Formats: sequence, C-alpha cells, structure tokens
Amino acid sequence: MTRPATLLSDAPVTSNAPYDVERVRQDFPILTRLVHERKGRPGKPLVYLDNAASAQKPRAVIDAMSGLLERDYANVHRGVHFLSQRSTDLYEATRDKVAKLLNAPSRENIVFTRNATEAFNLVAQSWGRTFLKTGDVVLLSYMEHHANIVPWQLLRDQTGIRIEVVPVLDDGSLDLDAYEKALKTLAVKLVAITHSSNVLGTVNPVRQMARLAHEHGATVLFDGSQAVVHRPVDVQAIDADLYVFTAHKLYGPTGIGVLYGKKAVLDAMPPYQGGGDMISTVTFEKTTFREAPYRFEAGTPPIIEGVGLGAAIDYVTALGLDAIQAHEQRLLAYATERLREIEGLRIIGTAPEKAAIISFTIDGIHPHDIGTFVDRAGVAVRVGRHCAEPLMDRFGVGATCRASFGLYNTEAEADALVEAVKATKAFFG
Amino acid sequence: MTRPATLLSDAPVTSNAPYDVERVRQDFPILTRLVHERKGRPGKPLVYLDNAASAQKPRAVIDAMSGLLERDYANVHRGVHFLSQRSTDLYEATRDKVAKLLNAPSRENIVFTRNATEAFNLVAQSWGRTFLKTGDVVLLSYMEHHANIVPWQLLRDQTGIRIEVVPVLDDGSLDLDAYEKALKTLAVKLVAITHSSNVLGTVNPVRQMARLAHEHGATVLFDGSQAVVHRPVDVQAIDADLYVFTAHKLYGPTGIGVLYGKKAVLDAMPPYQGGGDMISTVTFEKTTFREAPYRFEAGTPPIIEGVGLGAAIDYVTALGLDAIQAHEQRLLAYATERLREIEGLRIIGTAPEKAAIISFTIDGIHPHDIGTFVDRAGVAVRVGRHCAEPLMDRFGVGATCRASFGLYNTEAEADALVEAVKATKAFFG
Amino acid sequence: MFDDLRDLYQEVILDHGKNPRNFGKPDGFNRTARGDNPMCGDKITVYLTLGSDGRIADVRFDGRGCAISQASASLMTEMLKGKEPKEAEALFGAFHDMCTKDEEEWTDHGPLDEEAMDKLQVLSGVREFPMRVKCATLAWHTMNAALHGDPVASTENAGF
Amino acid sequence: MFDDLRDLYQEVILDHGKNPRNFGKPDGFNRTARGDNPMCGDKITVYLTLGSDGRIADVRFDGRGCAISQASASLMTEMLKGKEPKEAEALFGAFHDMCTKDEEEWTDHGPLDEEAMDKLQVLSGVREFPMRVKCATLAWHTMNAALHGDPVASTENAGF
Ligand SMILES: Cc1ncc(COP(=O)(O)O)c(C=O)c1O
Ligand SMILES: Cc1ncc(COP(=O)(O)O)c(C=O)c1O
Repeated sequence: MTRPATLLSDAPVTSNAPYDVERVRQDFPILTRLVHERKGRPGKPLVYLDNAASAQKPRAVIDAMSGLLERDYANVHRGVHFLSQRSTDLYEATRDKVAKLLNAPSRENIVFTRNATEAFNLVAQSWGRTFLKTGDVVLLSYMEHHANIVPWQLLRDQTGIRIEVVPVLDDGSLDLDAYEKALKTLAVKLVAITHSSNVLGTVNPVRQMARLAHEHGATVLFDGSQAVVHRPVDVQAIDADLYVFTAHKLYGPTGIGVLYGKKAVLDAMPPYQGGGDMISTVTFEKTTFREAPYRFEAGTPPIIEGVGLGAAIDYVTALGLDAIQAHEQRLLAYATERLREIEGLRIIGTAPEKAAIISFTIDGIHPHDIGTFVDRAGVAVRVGRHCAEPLMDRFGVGATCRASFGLYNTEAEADALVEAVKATKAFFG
Repeated sequence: MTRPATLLSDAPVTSNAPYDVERVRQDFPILTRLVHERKGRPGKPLVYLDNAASAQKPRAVIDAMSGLLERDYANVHRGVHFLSQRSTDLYEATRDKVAKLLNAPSRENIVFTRNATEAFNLVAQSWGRTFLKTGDVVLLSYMEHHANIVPWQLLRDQTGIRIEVVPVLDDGSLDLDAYEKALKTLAVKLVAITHSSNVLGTVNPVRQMARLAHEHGATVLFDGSQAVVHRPVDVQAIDADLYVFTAHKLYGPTGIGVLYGKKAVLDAMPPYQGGGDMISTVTFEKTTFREAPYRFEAGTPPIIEGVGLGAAIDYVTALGLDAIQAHEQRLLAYATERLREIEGLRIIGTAPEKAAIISFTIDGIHPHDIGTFVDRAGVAVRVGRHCAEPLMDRFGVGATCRASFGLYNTEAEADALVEAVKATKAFFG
Repeated sequence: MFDDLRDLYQEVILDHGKNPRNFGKPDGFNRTARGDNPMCGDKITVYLTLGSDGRIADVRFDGRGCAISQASASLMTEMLKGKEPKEAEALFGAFHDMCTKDEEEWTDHGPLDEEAMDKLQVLSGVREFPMRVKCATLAWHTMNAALHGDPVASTENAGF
Repeated sequence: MFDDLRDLYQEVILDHGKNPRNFGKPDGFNRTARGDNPMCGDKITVYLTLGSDGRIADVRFDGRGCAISQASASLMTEMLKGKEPKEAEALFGAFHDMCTKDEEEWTDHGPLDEEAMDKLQVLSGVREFPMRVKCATLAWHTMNAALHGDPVASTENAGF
C-alpha cells in the first residue's frame, strides 16, 4: 500500500503503520479553517461531523480537477485531437478504478450517473418498467433514504407495482425474519435495500440478504452510498445484481454517481435517457443504441467529476479502506461512550454492526436548536429528517441530530461535540 | 461593465474599449500549453478550435470551484451549520445569475439539470407524457443535435406521438416556409428546435418561430446550447416556453445544465426523478412534492458545478456577450474567407446569420484524416458526425471537419488552421 | 460559548418555547391548516375560530417544533385574538419583513398593532440566522393558509 | 510538419486508400454485414462468398471511410481469398493485437499467413494513434460479423 502523493513524507508507509490522522488531516485544506469569524471575535476551528451528508475533499481531488482544467481538458470520446484523447483517457480510467474499488468483474459493469438518486431512477425506469408488472412487489425497508423510496413510488403510479416494507427493530437492525417471510409469501421481484443506513448507521447483512433473495428469484439492488465510504465492498462476494453509490460522500466531487450492474442485468435494460454518446446510429425513423454501460450515459458525461472521483478512489485506497474502517470504528466507540454521559440523550440506532454515524435526540430540546447551538461552537452536525422521513416516523421522532464521522475525524472532535451538546443542555437548563 | 477579477490590470475597462483578446487569453491557463511534446521534439502551441464540443475554462471558474472546496464546501439546503449555509448561498446565487443571463422573470424559472441532454429528457418525460397523446406532433428540424432527437424517439416508442421534421435549405438555413406549413397543417403540440446549429452555425429566427408556433397553439422549446455562448439571449423577448443550455460550452464545468421554463409551464409539469430535496413529505403511501424548480431537482445537486457555472456567467457577462459576439463574428468572417482560399474545400452551412462555427469537407480527403493531420500541427478541431447524423445525411456527407471559435480565439489561430489544412492537402497530393 | 445566541434565544422565547400558550386542539374552530417545515421536521396545526363579526375569536395550535417555532406560534396566538383577518395579515407581513430584511427595506403594511410589533421584536434575532427564519415564520404561514382556506402550508416552497 | 505521420500514412496506405481493391458490391455473395464507426461516420459493407469447400472464394466491400479504414479494407480483401474462415479469424486476432498491443503482449492465434502479416505491418502505426485503431479494424470486425452471420458490426461497442 502506498500513501497518497499529497502526504508530506516521502517514506513509504505500509498498512501496518498506525493510522496517522493528524497527517491525513493535512490533506484536507478546509479542515484548517475557522468558522463564525467576526470582527472583534476569533473564529472557532471547524469540527466537521456532517460526513454522511457530504464529505470534504482532499487536496489530491481538488488538484486533479484543477489540473485537468489547466492542462488536459476537452470533451471526451469521438475526438481525434490530442486533448480529447487525454481527457478521454483520464475520464475513462476512473471506470477501471471504480471497478477495482467494488471488485466488479469489468469496467463494463460500471455506469456513471449524476448521483445515487439518478441511479435509482435509472433502475426504476429502465429495469423496473421492463421487468415489473402490476402487482409485482418491490421490497424496501423502513431505513431507506428517499432516493430509494420516491423513484419506486413514481413507478407505482405509472405501472401499479406494489411496494412492501421490511420493518426495523428497536435497536435499528433490519428485521431479518420479516425480510425472509416477505420473500416467502409475497411476489417479490426486486429487493431494494440499503447496505448501510444514513441515519442509524446500521450495516445490513447484504450477503445473506442477497442469497435469500436469489433463492426466491428476486433481483437485488443495494444502496451503497453509506457503505463504500466506511469499508471495503466486494460486489461479487455480496452477489449484488445492482449496487449504487455517490461520489461526493466518498471524498469526491458532486455531479457523479455510480451504478454497478451484473452484465446480464445491464444488457437486458433498455436505455434510460436519450441523446449523444449513447447511440450507434440515428435517423428520424430508427435509432440504435450502444452497449451497456455507454447506452445509459447520454450526452456529455461528468468529465471533470469523473477525474475527481478517480483521484478520490486513489486517495482512499492508498490509505486503505480497512485502515479507514478501523479508525472510524474506534471513533464510533469513543464518541458513543462519551455521548452516553449526557443525561436525557437518546441514541437512535444501536445495532451491533454500525458505520460511524450517531443519531440522537435530547429530552426537551429540539434537534434544530441543538444544531444551531453546536454550530456556534464550530461543530457541524446535521439535524432534521435526513431524507428518511418514514424512519423518523418509525422511531416517533420528528427529527434527530446526527454526527457522522469520516476518515479525518479525531477523538478530540468527538469531545468537542460532547462539550458543545453539554453546554447547549446547560443553556436550556 | 467591469472586467473579470482575474484580468491583470486594475484599471476599469468599459465596453467601448477594444476587445483585447490577448489579455483574455491570459485568463485561460490551458491556452499556454504545448501539445504533442516528445523527447527531442518541442511541442506545438495549442490552437483550440473545438469550442462547440466544449469550451476551456478561465482561471476564475477553476478558482471558484477549488475555492469552494478549500473553504466553503458542504451539502446544501436543509443544513443549519455554517458551511452548509455558505455552500447553499454560493450555489443558489447561480440560479439568480442564470435568470439574469437569460432575462428570465425569476430564479424560480431556472431548473438545474445534469447537462442539456438531461433537460430534453426531463421535458420529454415530464411535459411530454403529460401533455402529448398518440398522434400529437412534435416538430423537430434536420439540424437538431441527437440530444433533441432521441428523447422524442424514446417518447414515441412509449406513447405513439409523431415526430415531424422541418427541412434545411442548401445554405443551411431552416426552411421557414415548411415550418409555417407544418404548423398550419399538422397537429403540432410542441416545437423543439435549436436556436443555433452546432454543425452549420445557423442562427434560427426563434422570435418569429415562437410567435408562429404560439399562433397555432404549440408550445416551444429551444435548444440554446450553441446560442447562449455566442450572443446575448433574452428568453422573454423570444417568448420561449422552454429553453435549454449546457454549462460546459459556456466556459463552465461539466455536470450541470439548465432548463428555463415559464412558470405556468413548469408548474404544470409533474416530477421527473424522485429522491431527496424534491419532496415536501414522504410516507410509503403518499409523497408530496415541492414547487418548481425544486421539484425537478432530485438528490444532492451539482454544488461544485453550480458554483463554477456562476463564475463562468460572471466572466462572460463582465466581458460582455455583445463584445464576445462582435469578436467572434470578425473571426468567423476572417476564417471563412481564408478557408475559401483552399481549392476543393466545401463549407457546409453558409446561412446569413451564423455563429462562429465552420464545418467543411475537402474533396478526396476524409475528415478523419484531416483531423489527425491538423491535430499534429497543434490545431484541435472536431471531425465526425457531431451528434447530428440526420444532418450529415441531409448534406450527403458521412462526416465533416468542424472548426468552432470561442471568445479567446484569434485570427492567427484561424491562420494556423488554414496552414495546417493546406499542408494536409499537400501531403495527400 | 453561546453569547451571541442570547439575542436569538431570549428569555421570552425560552419561556414560550417551554410553556406554549394556547396549545392543543380546541373543541370548536372553523378554520384550520397544517404547516410543515421539511427542513427540520416541524409540523404544526393552527385552529382559528372566526366570529360572526368577522374577527378572530380564538386561535390555538398544536404540533411540535424547535424553541423558535414554538415560541413564535405561542406569541402569535396571544396577539391575534380580536383582530380582523386583514389586521392579522398586515401583522404577518410586517413580522416577515422584520425577520428577513433590514429596517430600511421594510414595506408599508398599513396600520399595525404597535404593541404586538414590540413583542415580536424578541424574534427579530433570526435575521442573523437565515436557516432559522422559517422556524419563526412557520406558524404565521400556517395561520395565513387557514385564513385563506388552504389546508396545507409549507415554508419549504417559500424560497430555498 | 507531419514527419511522424509518415509512419501512419505510408505510401501503401495512401495508394490503397485512393484506389481500393475489390471495391463495390458483387453480383453474387452469400454472407454480408454492415460495419459502422460512429466516431468518424464511416460505414462499410463487406460481401463474402463462401465456396462449397468452405473456403472464402471472394471478398469485396463498399462504403466510405478515411484513408486508414479504406486501405485496411482493401488490404484485407486481397489477403482473405482462398482462406478458411478460421484462418481469417486467426489473422484478424493477430492483426488486432498488432494494432493495439506491444509485441510482447501479442497472444498466440495459431498458425498464421506470414506473408499477410508482413503486409499488414503497414497499418501497425495506428498503435500510436489510439483514436484511429477503430479505423484500421472496422473492415475486419465487419468481415468477422459476416462470417458469424451477424448483420451489423459496430466498432463503437468494442471498448470506448
Ligand atoms: C446544439 C446542441 N444541443 C445539445 C447538446 C448536448 O449538450 P450536452 O452533451 O452537454 O448535454 C450539444 C452539445 O453536445 C449541442 O451542441
Ligand atoms: C443512504 C443514502 N442513499 C442515497 C443517498 C442519495 O445520494 P445523492 O443525494 O448523492 O443522490 C444518500 C445521501 O444523501 C444516502 O445517504
């Protein structure tokens, strides 16, 4: 394992070396900034704990994008000139990197989308309209993000599919008995469930879930948006038919997401959007389409974003997703313990296997007020429904406060959160 | 008018000052690079004439994107913390800038998409599925880009609409008589035609076309991808119902496009994609959606791209689109005259009103070979079908060579193109 | 640590936030609307009783929200009783200006209940917290929707 | 100006490009396919006559394309006559390697017509021009499609 080029020392660091979070932090320019500076008052150091909403970007990603624009940019594909070739090579290299990250069999399994949300819409409209008919069941869970709910509702309104929902247990685990029962008793054609919850942190046993689904003839789609960022993921080991993630949570840019599909699944899907680059030949009478994955990528692709995502993948793989996971799990344990000191604080989501995400509420203080207070102390957390309103309803809360940790967070930052929450409590008395 | 901040002198420059292309060029880092460098051989200065495919980015755009990531980045909307507010303000400011650029009545008329292609697909699926029924006519033209053809073909396969096509005259002008006749004799519900052709350069009389279409009760959608980059555009003066463009051709980033719609038109359109940010409330039974434009923007938006587009708009408006247009028209006239020196060279597209785009073929030399040769001389042109295959068929060519000029191109670069083409001709004898 | 938050969270607000007045669904009412702030998950319902003289005879609310939105709703209910609908609207307009604009940009909403305006001053601190403006105005949007016979109000659609 | 293009555009290529051999649709043939390179707009059709002995009795082509693709098609027609289908395929495999890989990475395609391979060397210059590889291989992809009974070949789908 080699460290990213932007790390300061030239000495090679092996994955056995202890995880040096202070050195990692130096790769992220934004982490040195102060927030809420005003005249006559110094700012507060930024404590960024909103990683589940979007992660900050390392210098390597910022530079890859600027560098492309300063030296190598042109529209990709179909250009014979020098810059077009450079740009195409740089952009398409990311398809290989994504394939490697997910251990996909080939670059041809990787479709680039706008974000995770578009990937779900693509699957719902292309795969769903082709393979689902009235009464067929799409099996979701109560911990889904709206991105994996609303596209199926739109499809339901169009074609009369049925949506069924797997419950969540009190600790935030998926109710696996109910999952298995649903597969046995309902006409489930598609399981569309998250690998890891953006609110509870829960990591679902996707391998087992895929096996069960396949035994019952269902296709499986996993939402990896909160999984690929925290741990190594192997789509072949999981045996996912379709797998989705979004680059901006993986320390990459906005504007690009990924849909992985097994070749047979992608090959059977008709195009989603039409336009340039996804066609073979066009006449007004008849148009023929290219093969997957290109068939699903209409128009000028996210070139700059693709290059940025490539740099992000290089960065996290150089650090090692195992090492990142270990670091974040330590943080999760520490922060959980410390938050438990606070009386009246309730953690929502305590499943045995969790990503470093902690949602909580405090008796008598609304999450929104907590958010405003801790923000003044420099601590960025997210408050609200986290695009998971059914889950809020399930736990009988209108909203939660969510602290989510990334590869650059520290125990001192967890402390800062805890102190800020304590001070907020004191304020409200 | 003030010049962009990156221009070197502090002296304010008024729009009456002559257009100083050499100073403008200094704003574009890539323009100083050499291409095809090899050991023992110096590179050639880049002559970038592929602007219609995608334009290069000024320092101001690159810096706006890096700056956001170095200082102000977080996910937008719904966050109470400092960075989320900063990021939201910076991103949403671009909606105002786009509204101003197009002279739209309000920021609420501006929908952000992935690119122009997605905007067409959005209109086809949302507006088209709602308002078009079997047999209704969508009127296109022979000079459309695939982005404004294939979405309608996909819709045709789904709903049985009819596609009719306005011919193009030999000089590359739209056949306006045929256009008017089509409106009179066919059940045209939607006119979807380009403002300016990416192959011919032709600028269509969109104001007159909109008036005629409205007289016959048709809605009009114009493709402004090649128009906004070359001239001031006023969607209210044109009276466009829907108007589309793509940021990366306007010196902005990839990953973001724009759909302008009249309020009444957008308000009547159902959501396109489902997900976070476009909903009001979600339960598994029923979901309610936000108002336009937010209803059409599902999931994490192109935040970095929005900020980049904002900087690009600031840049071109500081230079002045009038001034840019005047500069490019001079270049167009000069380059056209010089290319006409070359025997056997045929310019395809000689309409009276043209943007600075010149497509040509040369007797006996395939455009692809020309492309490879001029590229070795450092000149980047596009060769091929330019995502406009029906137009190629119309003019009986398999492909063309296309030189397209931008705000930073010079007469010397037009000369370099001409010399390279002449040398290519000499090589093939 | 939180010095400049004291402008936003004044004692009055904390008090109304904790002990909202006129809270709970009344037995009788003749106008109602539900207000929704998806940003923070707040949901409130406003119940209005318009008297036969056309004036607001009673206002109550329920639902949950942050301290700001609860206090704003509570304060609102206290000051609307006995007002004509157009007086309530004028007050909403003036309050909205107070929460979003500098004083020189406030527009003329006609004659106002100056005492009410003075009380509402405690909420003017939100002007420094753009993300909290909707919390302060949710109840008012909802009241306004009820007056106009709209069943639902959402602050989400009022700008970004 | 164009010194290093002389490797790509050798005399043989310019000659075959300008005067393609075996050009034009024959009166009789029993296999055909259309090949399409959307990248540059090239479209060619290959017409094969398989003899009763299973060997390729005749190959012709028409359509338009750049100098490289026309020359490649022309050269191909010259060397396939009399070959068994599997010899033609082996030659295609070896030629494809030549256009895309360094010599040490070429795979074994079985016994080859060495004389044909020598002639095809003139096209090996495309290895330095990745965007032109498809021009050089289009005719071969199309011939292969015809042999296998596919009506259409597109180089576009063979990688990006
Ligand atoms: C006229 C025209 N319309 C639409 C498009 C599509 O733009 P994009 O590929 O960014 O969606 C282009 C450019 O490719 C164009 O030139
Ligand atoms: C679990 C999960 N799925 C999907 C998404 C949607 O991602 P995006 O907004 O980038 O489409 C998110 C993040 O918002 C998420 O946390």
